[in-house]
Amino acid sequence: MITLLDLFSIAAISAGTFFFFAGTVGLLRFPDSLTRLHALTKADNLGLGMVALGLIPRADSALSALKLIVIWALVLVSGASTSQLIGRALRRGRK
Amino acid sequence: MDELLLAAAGLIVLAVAVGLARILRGSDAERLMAVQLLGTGGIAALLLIAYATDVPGVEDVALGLALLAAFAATAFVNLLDADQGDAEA
Amino acid sequence: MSIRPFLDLVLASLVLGVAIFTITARDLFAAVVGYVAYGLLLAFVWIRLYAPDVALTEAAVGGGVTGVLLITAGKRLGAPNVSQEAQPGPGLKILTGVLAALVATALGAVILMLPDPPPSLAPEAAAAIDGAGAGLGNPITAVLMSYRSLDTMLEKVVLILAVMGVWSVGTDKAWGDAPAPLRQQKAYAPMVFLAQMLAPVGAIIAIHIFWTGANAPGGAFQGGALLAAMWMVTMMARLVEPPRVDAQWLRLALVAGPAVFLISGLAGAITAGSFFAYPSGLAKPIILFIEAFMVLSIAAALPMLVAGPPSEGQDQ
Amino acid sequence: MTPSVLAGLTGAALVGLGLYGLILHPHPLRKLLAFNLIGSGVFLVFGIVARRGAAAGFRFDPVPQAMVITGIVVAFAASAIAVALILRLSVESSHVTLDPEVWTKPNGGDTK
Repeated sequence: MITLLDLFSIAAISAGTFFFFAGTVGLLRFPDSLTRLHALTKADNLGLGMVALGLIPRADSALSALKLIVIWALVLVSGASTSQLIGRALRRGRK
Repeated sequence: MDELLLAAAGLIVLAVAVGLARILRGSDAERLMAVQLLGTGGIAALLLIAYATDVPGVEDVALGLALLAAFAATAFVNLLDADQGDAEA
Repeated sequence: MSIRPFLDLVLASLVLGVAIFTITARDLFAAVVGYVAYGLLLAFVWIRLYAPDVALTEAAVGGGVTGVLLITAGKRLGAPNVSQEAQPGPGLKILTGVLAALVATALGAVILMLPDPPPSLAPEAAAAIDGAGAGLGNPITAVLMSYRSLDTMLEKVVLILAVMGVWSVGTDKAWGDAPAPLRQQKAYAPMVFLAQMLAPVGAIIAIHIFWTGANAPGGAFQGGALLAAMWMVTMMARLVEPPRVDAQWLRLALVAGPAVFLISGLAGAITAGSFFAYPSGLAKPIILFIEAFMVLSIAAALPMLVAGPPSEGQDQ
Repeated sequence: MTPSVLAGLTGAALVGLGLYGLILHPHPLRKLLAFNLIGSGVFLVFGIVARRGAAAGFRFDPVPQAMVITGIVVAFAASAIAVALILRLSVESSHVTLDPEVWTKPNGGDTK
């Protein structure tokens, strides 16, 4: 029996999986480091975000759902900052 | 439904595994990116597997992993540009 | 048709692939990056073995903090005086390869021929948990704090001994000073921002993981290691500097865990009849009390081990 | 093949790999890295014993798992001491090697 919430989960998780694939393809196929960095951030932010979003309806408790959101937020903050730092290191000539 | 979650986890692990090829043949910065992708994808796969197989308390493990991935990335970036000299001009 | 065997196979080959990369990588930085990835992957293997506690410890201590230790050391060692090393000849390589393969094969054979039914200490542990460690939902924590409590206490002592060992390797003149900072220059804005965001949130998560450790995966080791990681993040952003090694508070924090553990053990000898026995009914609060101090000690010891011996001229 | 056996075999292979790196790498930090690889392989082998020993209502034997947790922390403490020794060695001698020939050569300290 598939409910509306299940459909939502499936859609969100599929989207997340797609973004991970997009990130990987970008990491492998893009021409230089900065564009690869760009591809990576999509996988980081949207891939995990969509998966977490899709799992929220399936969480047993409000606390579990909150943890999913915190995990996403953590990855967002650290991903954005480290990408900035990696980009800076790249600009300054460290290949 | 559980099998679907597992399949998604398998696909993400596969994607990340292919991305790890960057570790093998890339610059230091790109290796960092690949590890970052591994961390994020790993957390996603971990959550999916945990929800599919009912391993208890895995959210806390994922929370810890997210924190550690951030810590390791900070440390590597710190050393990646520490030899670049001065602070932000 | 389940997807699980496929997942396990992918995971195992990934672990082996990254391990091979770590061994064969040309430079140290690449090898350490590989090692951290390896620690993360190994954590997933532990999850598949229903060992989330070990997974978290492996990722935190085995992967993250060890990786930071090695990369910091590599930086301090500097590149120049490394390149002159002679590479081993092909004969030695083949011989070593054969030896390593033999050892691995022998171990693998042992694993395939393990006795059936497997020997297990689980019943004894269960009995001990029902007795002294009553009230803890997480069997691992119960084993660590009750069934094998002496081991856990001594392991904290090992950490203190290691800190003493690292400190004593420093030069005589530097004694009492602070270890060298984890970064030469002033950190710049994004790094500072990251540390400022990460450290408080991380500290809450670390305490949460310690607290749930009584009933769910987590515990003093994992919480302490995460707290240590957060302290190191703030050190890397130069928000705080490593403390002087003769600072009173640092030494108190280092000793607090084993000391409280030992005192509780002795108190157990008087009130509950045997060394490290907990009075019935009070076991859970006492264990949590001891663990709180262990978290403090671990959070103080791990960064000091990474920061290294006191270094001259680091007096603030 | 069950997940435990697979993980155990992975552990065995890791021990072999680590041993290879430990013997062959001239750089002491790489040796240390390889040594840690051996350690994690041993933990994995030990861990599947925990998984097999499921009894008394557990999904695993908690005793080996608890010991692995302790072991990981002790291994880190040992690594930290090794790193401190390596760093001091390089400061004192300007060498970063464990090669006995460098140390026994009469003019060993000045080959640079």
